Amino acid sequence: MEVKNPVPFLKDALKQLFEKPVTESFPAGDPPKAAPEYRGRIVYHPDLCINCGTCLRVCAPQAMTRTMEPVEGGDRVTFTFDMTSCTFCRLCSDFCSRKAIELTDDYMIVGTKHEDFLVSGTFIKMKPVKKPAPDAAAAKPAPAKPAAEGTPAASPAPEKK
Amino acid sequence: MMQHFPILSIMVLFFGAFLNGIFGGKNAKARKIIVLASIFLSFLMVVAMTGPVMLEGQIISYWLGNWEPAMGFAFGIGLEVDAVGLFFGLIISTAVLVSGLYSFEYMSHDDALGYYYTLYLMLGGGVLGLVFSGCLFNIFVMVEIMTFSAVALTAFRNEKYGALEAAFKYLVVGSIGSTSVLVGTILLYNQTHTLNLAQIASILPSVSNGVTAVAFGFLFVGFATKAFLFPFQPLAADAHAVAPSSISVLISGVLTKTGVYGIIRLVYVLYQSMNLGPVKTLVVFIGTLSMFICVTMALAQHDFKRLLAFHSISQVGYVITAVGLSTALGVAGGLYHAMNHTLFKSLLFLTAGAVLHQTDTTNLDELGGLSKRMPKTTVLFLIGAASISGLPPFNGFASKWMIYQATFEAAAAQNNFGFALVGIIEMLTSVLTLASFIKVTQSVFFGQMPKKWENVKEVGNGMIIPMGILAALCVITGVAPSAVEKYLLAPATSAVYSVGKYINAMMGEGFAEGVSLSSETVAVDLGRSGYWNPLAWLALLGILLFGAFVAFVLLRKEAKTKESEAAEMFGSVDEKFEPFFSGERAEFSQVGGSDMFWGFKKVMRPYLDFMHDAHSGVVNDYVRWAVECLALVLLYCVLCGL
Amino acid sequence: MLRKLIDESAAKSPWIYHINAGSCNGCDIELVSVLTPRYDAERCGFKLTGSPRHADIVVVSGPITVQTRDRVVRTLSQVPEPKVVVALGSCPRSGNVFKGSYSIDGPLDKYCHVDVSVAGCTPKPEAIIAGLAKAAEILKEKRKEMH
Amino acid sequence: MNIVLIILKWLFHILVFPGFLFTLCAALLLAGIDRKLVARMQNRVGPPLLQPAYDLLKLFGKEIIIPRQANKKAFLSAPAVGLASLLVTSLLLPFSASFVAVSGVADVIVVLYLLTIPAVAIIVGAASSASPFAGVGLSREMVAVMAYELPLTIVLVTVCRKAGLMMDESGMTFSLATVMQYQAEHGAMITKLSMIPAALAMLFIIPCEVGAHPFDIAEAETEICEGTLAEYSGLPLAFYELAHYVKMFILTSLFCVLFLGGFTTGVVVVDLILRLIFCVVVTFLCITVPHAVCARFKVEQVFKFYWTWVLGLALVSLLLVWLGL
Repeated sequence: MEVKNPVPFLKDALKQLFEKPVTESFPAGDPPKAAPEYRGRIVYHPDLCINCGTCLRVCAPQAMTRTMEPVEGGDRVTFTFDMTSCTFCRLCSDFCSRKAIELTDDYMIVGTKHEDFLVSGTFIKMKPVKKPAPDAAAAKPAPAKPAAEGTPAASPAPEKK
Repeated sequence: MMQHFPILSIMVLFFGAFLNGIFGGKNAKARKIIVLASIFLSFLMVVAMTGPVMLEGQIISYWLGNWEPAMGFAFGIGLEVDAVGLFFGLIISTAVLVSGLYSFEYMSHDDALGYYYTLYLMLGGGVLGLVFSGCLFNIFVMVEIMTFSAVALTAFRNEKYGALEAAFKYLVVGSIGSTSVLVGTILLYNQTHTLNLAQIASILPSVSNGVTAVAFGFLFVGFATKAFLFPFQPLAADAHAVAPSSISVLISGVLTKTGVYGIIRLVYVLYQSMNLGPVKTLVVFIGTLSMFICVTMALAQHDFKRLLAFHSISQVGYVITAVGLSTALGVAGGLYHAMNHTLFKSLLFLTAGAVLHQTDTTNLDELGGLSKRMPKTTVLFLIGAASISGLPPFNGFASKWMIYQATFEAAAAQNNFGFALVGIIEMLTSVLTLASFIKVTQSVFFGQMPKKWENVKEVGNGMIIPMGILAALCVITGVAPSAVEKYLLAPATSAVYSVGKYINAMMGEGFAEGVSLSSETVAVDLGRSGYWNPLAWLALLGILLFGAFVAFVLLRKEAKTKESEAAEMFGSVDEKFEPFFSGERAEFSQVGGSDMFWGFKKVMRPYLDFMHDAHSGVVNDYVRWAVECLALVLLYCVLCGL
Repeated sequence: MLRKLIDESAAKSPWIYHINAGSCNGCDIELVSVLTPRYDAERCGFKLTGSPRHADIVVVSGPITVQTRDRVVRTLSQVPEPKVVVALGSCPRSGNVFKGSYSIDGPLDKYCHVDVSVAGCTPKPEAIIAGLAKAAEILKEKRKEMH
Repeated sequence: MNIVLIILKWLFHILVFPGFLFTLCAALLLAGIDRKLVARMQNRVGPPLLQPAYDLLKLFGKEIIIPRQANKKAFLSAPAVGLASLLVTSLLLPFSASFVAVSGVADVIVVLYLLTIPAVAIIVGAASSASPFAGVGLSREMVAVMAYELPLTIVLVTVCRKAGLMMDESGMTFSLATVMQYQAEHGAMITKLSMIPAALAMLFIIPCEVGAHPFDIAEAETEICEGTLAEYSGLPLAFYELAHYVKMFILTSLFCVLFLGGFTTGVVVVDLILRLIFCVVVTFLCITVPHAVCARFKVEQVFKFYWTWVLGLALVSLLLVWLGL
């Protein structure tokens, strides 16, 4: 029989019987603070956002949705972050040039309804005053795209290390 | 009138067999009338004898042809019914009656029923004749009658695989037993010049020599063969597995009892040697071996009836052990257990027969889940299983309790550590018995049901009623042990010890005093066995159970099964009430009989392998065992100089 | 009286049955860590059971894969009433990074009503405890509705 | 009038004092203390003392699911039979030499057999639920019964012999009251050198008979999904849980009767408190500590353990007693 010698465990157990338990007091008291650099619930600052859409591109689980409805002088842009879909990888925050997305250390993301998990913000993106020609705008990005995609793919890779 | 009852109760059965042989072959109605009439008449006559014999303490003696003893010598053939004989007679006629009632429906699928009932009545008559006989040679004759009819009945369903083989084994090894009874009888006749039991009993203690010791050995082995004690247990297993269940009842409930009866007569009455250490050791040793080895063999079986067969010998081992203790409590416990064994083992064999009748198999690995289709049989089986495992309040518990107490008190009184170990083995055997019946319960009646038994039906009343009678008797004898003790056990135990009275009843007043034996009825003190008062206990259990059920009823209203809601929620009613299968769709996955008790089997593997190899199924091996055993017992008897 | 006592104790002894519906094992490990001395969910009466028949709270982790879908539904149906379904982690609610994969047939809401969700990838044990406590409260409400 | 009084006394015994109510309360308390102590030995806070009661009450309110393939009658009645026979056992255990609710002259054997009925009830219930997990579980349960029953028998015989040598002319007693009487006169069994191995063996037997943690092979929830109880829910499950707690109390109580008797004052209340304290101590030694320290055994390990070490201890004790030590 390969039964482990129980004596050391017995010693521990008897010692611990008279020690103070290590259990956190949480459900009774306040939840403890998360570790530094913890990635918790997303906070979105619509006033800083410029609607560049990078976050949408980097988000692997497609946790955010953007709705745009035209209003006078621009678009009403609504970003909605679904916490039940998020992997908390912080790529959106890292890629956000204006620091409009922030991951707080609030890990208590518990709810009963779907709405409990939505973080959203709305702002109005004003249209540029001077409009470019519609056909030029359609033609220009086409040749630029391969280049734009090719360079980031080649260059950030060494930087990561 | 009453003194003719012994011979009439036997002859009614034999005459019934004769009539049935003539008229019953073709005519089912005549057959039924003849069989019913003879078994009922015989049963009533045996019951009628309880009045004078059990209650008033008389001994009924009967000389055939009125050939009474002359000049102190018994010439004629005598029948003598004392309380022991009648006790076994009652057991036997009850079992024969129940088996007969059961046969009518059970054997309805078979043909050649004329032969069946003829043999069956011969068997009953032979056994009844054996226990009522007052003549040693007649005992041999009856042994032969019952053995040969039992062999023929074992082979009755000869279309079954193994039936002829089992009958052949039984015939060969059983003949060794019968022959050794005959040899023992011849040797005793040589020494005492009489065949009358009473007269032998009066002469034997004074002529004890080597020849009588050898005769003792022969007779003991002969009766042990009839009780299928170790090492004759494989015969019973083979025979039971193939014999019709109604015959299994007779083989296990009745034939084995003749062995027990023979041994009791032999050691207590004929030789009066039960207080000798070597005899006690021999009887207890054989009993304990049978008890333990057969129960472990039973654990390894995967045929319902084979399993029951091994248990049958294990329980007879209890009886023999208790009888071998040579205390009044031991004898009473042994007799009580003998009776209970007939009741519950017959019940179990009949339930096995019901299963066999409805499904055509007794293989534990094939059966399963029959409780949904055969609820009555299941309840009856559970009563039988609880009785044989000795669960209170059924009869097995009462008698096992007496046996334990007798064993431990004998151990304490004689300061015999061996007996203490025997007592512990008895308790262990009881647990192992429970284990093997758990196995049957799980793999026949509970557990999952294979598809092919979907259409199995409950057996008819013709089979339920005989089983119900036995189950009721199991409960009654378990709940009222004090009544059983007062009216059956105390007289029978007293009769075992009152040898002088037995001799006088046969040979005339004053005969026993002539050989310096007291003819007084020996008062038996069973006072210490009256401990068990199950009624008070049952009342407690009843009240608590009632409370539990009230709680059930009250609280079930709280949480009703909302099948319809579940259906709405998940779109399917079915899954909720399927067995939990780790989320898989439930499928047939029964834990079969042979897969159970893994840890036990793994640890005991060397022992079980040894036993498995020893039970080779080859008749030559079994004959070798029988002869070796006979030789050893003879050697032992001569060495100890009984 | 008895009924009230039963209602009260419904929240005090929620037994948990855990279904892994294709989870990456992260949430499973965190769920077990809830029972460790540090978090000790047993002091609120939580206990992991081995059979759905004993459970009050069913914790589902993982996106519902095609392979596990039927098993999850079947097991959920085998839990006696009153019961509460808790979606542990982001996956059962949305599919998380596996969203849209050919092997995913989520989310869990398609098959049953999810009472409590604990988001996070994986949630911290404290969050799980908070979620389970909320589930226990819902259990009590459901128990009250039963009569 | 007299009969009414007797019946009332009976009912009081059955329903209140050593019977139903008291046993239930004591068992729940004991179970609560056990869980708390295990938690403390594992360095955590642990559930409240009343947690077993909460569990039971909650189970009362749950739905009862009866699987379609199950035999309904056996499925529902098995737990009640098991619990009832345990409660009957509680009536047979004497609190002091003078106070026994239902006295019998040979109650040791009755207790031994009554204690197997709950196991049989669990097995029959499991068998009737037609679940393969229950099938595996009942097979394991029976192996455990076979494993501990042999040493348990020997321990009981040893105690009976030891007490009977002095107290009974036949040299053997089967009465628990006599065992108590003996200890009141000659000091507790545990103080006798020859009885110490038997007491140790009994300490090993109790957790297996109860089905407490290192020996809970039949209900191993991580391996075989609660095994024997896999299909039970709601009230029947509560009955089984209750039977589990009551068994714990009864067996520790039996240990107190067999080995720690004799420390009695004659005042029922004081005896009661004393008995409860002893029960807690015995529970701590034989159930709580192994639970906190050991991992679950395998089936054949359990069997081997009981038929070698524990059996050896019990046999040593029996031999010593038989030699008159």
